[in-house]
Amino acid sequence: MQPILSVENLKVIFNTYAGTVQAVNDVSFTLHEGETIGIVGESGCGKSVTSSAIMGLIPSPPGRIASGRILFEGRDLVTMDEKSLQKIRGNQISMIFQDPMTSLNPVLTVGLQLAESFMLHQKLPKKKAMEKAVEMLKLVGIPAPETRIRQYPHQMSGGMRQRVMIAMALACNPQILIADEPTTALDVTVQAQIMELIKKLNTELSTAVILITHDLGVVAGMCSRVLVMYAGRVVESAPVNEFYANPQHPYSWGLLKSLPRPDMKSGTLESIAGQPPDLLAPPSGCAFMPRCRFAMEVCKQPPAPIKVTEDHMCRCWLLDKASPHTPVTLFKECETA
Amino acid sequence: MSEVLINVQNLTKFFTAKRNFWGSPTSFVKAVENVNFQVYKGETLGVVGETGCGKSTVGRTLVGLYKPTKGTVTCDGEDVHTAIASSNAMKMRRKIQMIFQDPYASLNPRMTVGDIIGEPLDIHRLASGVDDRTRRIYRLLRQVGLNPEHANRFPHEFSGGQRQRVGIARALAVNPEFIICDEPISALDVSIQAQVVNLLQELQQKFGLTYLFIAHDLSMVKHISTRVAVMYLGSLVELAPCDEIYKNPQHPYTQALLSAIPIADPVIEAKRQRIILEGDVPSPIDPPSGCKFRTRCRYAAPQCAKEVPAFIEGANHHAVACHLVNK
Amino acid sequence: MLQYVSKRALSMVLVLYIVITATFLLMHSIPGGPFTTEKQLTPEVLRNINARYHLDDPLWKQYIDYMGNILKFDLGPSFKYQDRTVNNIIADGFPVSIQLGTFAVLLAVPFGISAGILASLRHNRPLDYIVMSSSTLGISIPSFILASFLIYFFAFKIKLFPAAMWNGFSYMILPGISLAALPMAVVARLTRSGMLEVLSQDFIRTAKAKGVGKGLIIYRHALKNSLIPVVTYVGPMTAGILTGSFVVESIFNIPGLGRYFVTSIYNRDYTVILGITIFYSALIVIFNFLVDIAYVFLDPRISLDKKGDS
Amino acid sequence: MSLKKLCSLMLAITMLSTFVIGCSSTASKVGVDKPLRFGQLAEPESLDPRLATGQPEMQFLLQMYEGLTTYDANNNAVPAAAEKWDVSPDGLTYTFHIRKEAKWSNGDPVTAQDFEYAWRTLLSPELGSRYAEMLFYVKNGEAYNSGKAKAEDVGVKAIDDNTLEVTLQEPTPYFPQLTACYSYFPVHKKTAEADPNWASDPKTMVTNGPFTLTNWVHNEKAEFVKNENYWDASKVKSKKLEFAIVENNTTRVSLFENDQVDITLDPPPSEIERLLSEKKAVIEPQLAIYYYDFNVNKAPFDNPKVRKAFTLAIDRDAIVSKVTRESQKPAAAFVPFGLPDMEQGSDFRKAGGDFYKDNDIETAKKLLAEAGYPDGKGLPPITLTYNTHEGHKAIAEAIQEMWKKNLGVQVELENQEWKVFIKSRAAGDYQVARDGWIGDFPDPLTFLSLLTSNNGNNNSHWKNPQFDQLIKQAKTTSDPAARIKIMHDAEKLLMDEMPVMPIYHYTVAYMIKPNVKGLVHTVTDYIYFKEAYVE
Amino acid sequence: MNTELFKRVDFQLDASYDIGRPSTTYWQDVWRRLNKNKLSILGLIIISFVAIAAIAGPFFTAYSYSDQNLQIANQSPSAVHWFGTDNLGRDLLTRVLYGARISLSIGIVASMSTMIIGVLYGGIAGLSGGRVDTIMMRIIDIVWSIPFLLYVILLMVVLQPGLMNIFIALTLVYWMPMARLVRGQILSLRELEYVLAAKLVGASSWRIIIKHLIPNSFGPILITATLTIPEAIFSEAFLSYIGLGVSAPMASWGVLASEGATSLRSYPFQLFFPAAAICITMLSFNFIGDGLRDALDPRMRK
Repeated sequence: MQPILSVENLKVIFNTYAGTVQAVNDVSFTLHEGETIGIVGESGCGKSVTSSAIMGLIPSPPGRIASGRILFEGRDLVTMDEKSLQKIRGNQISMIFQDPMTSLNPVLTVGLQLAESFMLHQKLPKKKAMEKAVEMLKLVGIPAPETRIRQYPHQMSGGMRQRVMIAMALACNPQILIADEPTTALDVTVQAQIMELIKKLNTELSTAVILITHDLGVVAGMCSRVLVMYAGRVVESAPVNEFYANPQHPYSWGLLKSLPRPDMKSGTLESIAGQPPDLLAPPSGCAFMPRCRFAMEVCKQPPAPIKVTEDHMCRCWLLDKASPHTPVTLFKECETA
Repeated sequence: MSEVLINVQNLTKFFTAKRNFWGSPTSFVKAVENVNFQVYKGETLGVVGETGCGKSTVGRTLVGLYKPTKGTVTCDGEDVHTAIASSNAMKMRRKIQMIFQDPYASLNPRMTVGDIIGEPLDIHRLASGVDDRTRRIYRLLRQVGLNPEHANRFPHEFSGGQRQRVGIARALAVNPEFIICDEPISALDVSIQAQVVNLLQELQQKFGLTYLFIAHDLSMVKHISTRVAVMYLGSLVELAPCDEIYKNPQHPYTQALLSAIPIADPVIEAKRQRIILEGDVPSPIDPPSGCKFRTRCRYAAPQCAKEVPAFIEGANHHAVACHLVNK
Repeated sequence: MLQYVSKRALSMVLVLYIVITATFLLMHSIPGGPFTTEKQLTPEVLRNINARYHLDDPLWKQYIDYMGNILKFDLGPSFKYQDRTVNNIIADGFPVSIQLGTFAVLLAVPFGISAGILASLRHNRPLDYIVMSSSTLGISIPSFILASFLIYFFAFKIKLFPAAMWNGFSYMILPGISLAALPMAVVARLTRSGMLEVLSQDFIRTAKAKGVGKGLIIYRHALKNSLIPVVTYVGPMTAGILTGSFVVESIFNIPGLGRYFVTSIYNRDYTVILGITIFYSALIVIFNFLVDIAYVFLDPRISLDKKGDS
Repeated sequence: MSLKKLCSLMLAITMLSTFVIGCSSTASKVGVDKPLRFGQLAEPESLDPRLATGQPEMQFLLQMYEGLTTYDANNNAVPAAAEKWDVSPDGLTYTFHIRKEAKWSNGDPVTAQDFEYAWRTLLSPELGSRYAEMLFYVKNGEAYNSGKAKAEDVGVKAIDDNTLEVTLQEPTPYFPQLTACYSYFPVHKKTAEADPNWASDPKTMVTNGPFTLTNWVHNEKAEFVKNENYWDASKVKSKKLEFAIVENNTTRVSLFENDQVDITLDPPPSEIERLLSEKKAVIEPQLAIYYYDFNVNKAPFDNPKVRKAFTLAIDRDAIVSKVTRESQKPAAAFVPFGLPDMEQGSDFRKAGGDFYKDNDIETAKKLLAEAGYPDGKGLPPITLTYNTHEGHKAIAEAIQEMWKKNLGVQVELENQEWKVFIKSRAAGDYQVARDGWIGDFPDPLTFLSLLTSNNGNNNSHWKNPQFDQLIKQAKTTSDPAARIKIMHDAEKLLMDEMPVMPIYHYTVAYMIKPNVKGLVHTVTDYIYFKEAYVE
Repeated sequence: MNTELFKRVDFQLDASYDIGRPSTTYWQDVWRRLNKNKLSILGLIIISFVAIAAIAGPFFTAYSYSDQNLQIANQSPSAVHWFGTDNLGRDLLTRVLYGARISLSIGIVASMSTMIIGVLYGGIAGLSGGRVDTIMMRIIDIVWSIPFLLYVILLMVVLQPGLMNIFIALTLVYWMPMARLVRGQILSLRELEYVLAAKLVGASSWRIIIKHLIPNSFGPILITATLTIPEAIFSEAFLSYIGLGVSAPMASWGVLASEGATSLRSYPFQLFFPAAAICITMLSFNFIGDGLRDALDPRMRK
């Protein structure tokens, strides 16, 4: 099957006063229709920059896409002109953001902000667009949508606002929905509501979803594929079941182990020591090496992506043919430590 | 169980929401209403609940940042608020300390890390001289896993996790007995969260500290706490030992909270049946009558609208405020 | 809303009352009176005059009488212009100040906002620097200097406009520019910084992600948000401009209220000082009120009732 | 350059054409259509002659009204509303015969009753006129004003419609000149009695002068048209007068140079040199003196020698030629030029001569040494107080420098806001203060009586019984020669004591277009537009 | 492949890591950002130049500000008198240089005193809160509603014109926005967690003000103070224009300009030089203020 989106060797850099930051470095992945992939990583790992790059929203200056292609329906979004991009944004690819409070315009009614998409992309008159807006609000489960469309964002709760964001993103029935940490700012119960909603819409509308999150729990319930990013690179990518059952990268282990599980005995949590790297001066080899308890001399050189299985990729020297260590035993070692 | 350190009785805290022309309040935000609990020496009491449930207000009232509208808080039998208002305030200040949520807002950006940690030492005259002060600061930094050489650096040079460590060191500087951790990890990355939680546990063992651990993240609370209290809209709905509450949640709200936690296992996730709460939390200015949770409760009965459910302790030190459970 | 308006009206009356009282006392405490003239009046003559204007009453009685008259909207007779009342003077001067002021505001606000928007769109590019530098220049030239140079060049050197007086539109242009230069510059700067701030907000990113074009982003999403600081400034500024500027009015010999205000202080024309002060303060207070109302339209998050408390 | 030439050529052509038109219209004798445009100094306080006080009102009233007498171009009082008058031998009773043809602007005849009414009401305590003092020359005027006499006791009486009998308090030889002053103007009795606000609106004003006011935009402009009912209307040339009311002197120059007015007064000193050289301004003498008061009650100015030393140590010539630049006459005495002496055509000032040499540093130093301050040693710092004004400031700065240089004395300048200044000057709260006086009527007494002990305007607070006696004599002596002699003696005494330091005799500078003709400007700064017109 | 390469390295980690970048204090950071703003640097250079000229300049001119020579009054700029002479034959360059002293000190003193009063008033209001705060803010509202001109003129009339009184008059006008600003800052800062933390360890109110509140609101205060300088110079010029300037023969730029304005047609240079001095200085201060605003804005960090 032809992927609807394929990102190839994407490289995004930011020029700051202190130097050049490689925010995204050689990231590649594909997305198929109806698929949900999760991009996981800590803050600053480049996951949000990747999504901004797909939307063509890298603030420039200071940022720019240094190289790579983003193919959407065979067209490269990187080289596309602003006018054509505008036709795609919100129409074929849309996005929801982390903080629904700041991401909605506080001075416009929810209805207008929703209807705007219809007016823009489907060239509907305002009245028609407003009717559609009501429909959308109904779809995302907002009660009394007729009165809600006349309200302003501040008159709604956080969960409600995020529903509005989702309604906005799905307004034109896009092929791709990018959800950038859609639940981080929300309470657990609301988070569950929103996740259910996205899952439901994903199956009903067969929209492909890129879910960006730091929460491996969310990924487990939502995604079919996982991409783990660290310091601007994808360090591991695998189907979701494969990933949880058989993680290969020490960073993935750390992420999984540092999560307390309700069924787990209490005691000391496994944590990843140290701090995320300074992207201005990343380690020359494997970026994770300074925090990796299995680090080897060879890790001072950049690791190449290695295929564990057909669709399981990992960037780690441990998987090198020459490596005397088998990751699985190490993973066990790390569990008992 | 061991000795009671903190005893909270009928704690109520209202904030003024509106005033009339003459400046008298006309309506209140009922942030905390009639909360009772004890914290035992050496334990960690987790307090969970969603945004606006009053858990942070409880924490801040406990340390004396807010004056309670009603009710008392005692520490070792001494009333905290009276003590703070008295000339003996310093002693009480030294007993109870707090770790804050936002690692960026909780450190003064114009002070060096050394001065931030040194401030309590200066105020309480804990150091016998400049050298002693430096030595103590270094020791505190080492205790929280930081490099003493960084005492001369400014907060903005540190990452979130490290700042949170500085905050912990500041709280430790006065050798407190009781520390209120007000969502200390919610602003941190996953891998760092575990580090901070481990550090807190380690320090607890080392210094015999007592914690009140406030969080909205049930999974971490479970991990660190001895007992867990669940709050909803200003009221305590359930309080029980940790394992008990996870194995046997009784209040419908607690059940919903637990079921909402995503589990990092696709196999479990796929099988899980979630309890999804409908709607939003009502406004604390005008909370529902009777049981505050009844508007979103699956089991709500007419009785729930009429009577405020009593907070009754059952077997296994398990206390619940629910008409359904306490029949 | 009604409750808010009545509350606000009450506090406006209170503010005005205190302003009147303070001005009344301040005014009577400065040396010299309305009839202190170079040619000293004989005591008998002075007594007659004081009797005519009730200035021989004790101060508290004058104060009470004055307050009573204010309730009847009677601001009393002018001491200096003996055939005229303060009501007359305001009725004569204010329409002129309004014409000039409106012209200046119409010059300052639209041009200022447009310049500010342009600058923000070309942030850190030549156009931005040009707008910023010229608007900084605008707030750097005292109006009497600007007015002098404008007359020098436009009235004498190229003879495009009359040098002074008030006889129609062509007479409005030079004073209008002199009066508008500063507010225009301030508005441009406020708009620019407001726009820059708004353009970096998350919801602008949302709008972009929706595929909204640049023009619509500015017009629909950014402008309203960024106008709040501008409105805060424009309100009192308009009140100030409408009541006239002494400098511009005297240089261009425009019969507006500003000149009366300043000269009344020099003349110790008590009733005129008080009358214009009351009028002016009322205008400021009303414009502040209008600004608060404007906020509500610009920003639905602000509610009038809450503002009244602060 | 060539553009400039072209412009001047075009200007010349335009002027030529106006000249031709002007000629033809004057030839017709009906009047000049072209309005005469005047740059007025300030908004008049009132256009009721009884309430008016100063220059701005005067400029209006002189065109709108006519008194019993008026001034001619040689500063003489000549018949106006009165065609002639008789004086009783004791000089106390004047009988004015009012012209039968004198009419108000509404066609009513001007009667003696109008004058009687105007003068009596002006003096009435109820009206509270600020210039009541101007009519204190009339018998019982002061008494009535201060409530000590009744209205009927005032010495003004209409014998019949055309005969007005005036009894004076004391013989006043210059009374006919006084009646040319606006305070003595008549008021249309019927109008004024019916409507107390008659003078606030051109529509309700009834006047008897060559022009009537038709439009008055407060603080900006006023328009007059020729009064066809005026008895001497045939001599009135302009059909229309336009006054621009401009307080700012720089703006007045702008208007004049931008051809928005034809005549205007008092340009800023800094522009005068250029205006004179461009022949845009003329300078005429004025009956006024600019001087400094010494506070005679405070050391060191309680010593006449110090006062004299300070007086001698300034260079008036430099001040008038370089600072004020209006060709003022350096004053070496108190009474200005332009007042008649004993003989016909002689001048009081010229007869009296100078009392000291200007810039006489030698003598000044000597006097200062005699007073105990050799080379200024021991003198406390002197504060020179003036009211806030460009012109006063420049003079004060110049004098400060001269005293510093010539006497070695430390001088500080203090400027005060106008009314504060008047207050402190009148209260004697100063060391040296600026002062000035414009003559009310063309007689030396208008200046000399200033310094009598009880005069409210004697800001130096100098008291000299001998001087008071002389002034009293001068007031009551009816023999003109003896009177003049007494006044010369008084001035000599004054200059010996030097409570005031004369600086210069004023001139008045005004800008006038060369095509303005027929203007009468008196030494008391009265401007009559009656026969003036733009050619 | 070399098996050596695959030997595990010693893993030794604590929570800290070396901060490779050199330590920069807040103010170093501000300075760096200010440095990038070319207009601000230009402004800073010009102001320094004007300040040096004001302090040292008069020693290098051959004339004193009060030396009169009536013979050479109103001369156009020449090699001898660079800026020409005024109506009393004083060297205009010297007077402009002296004017710089007066105008700059007016600006600086007004801004300083404004800062002190504003910080005190706003600080007390912000910290007290409640009724006290309400009343103090109401007072500002009321004073704010009295036309500026009225009480400045009344003040100047009562106090009599002079340098000291210009300071007082200007301070009385400008302290209000400063007080509002400080109050706002304090109100928002005092709820911040580091202030709460200081309270919790028992810090006294004074300690909180001095160690925590003032250093952290110093940025906005500094911006406002910087921008008060040109405003005060501006207002002084206006006051001079309506005749309420400093005592002669001293002359601020405002006095020089308003004198020059009266002779614009005859001697345009008498207005031009003081006007240029005012405008350039104001321009520079405004550029610096703008630069500081950007440099101190926490959002611009990083």
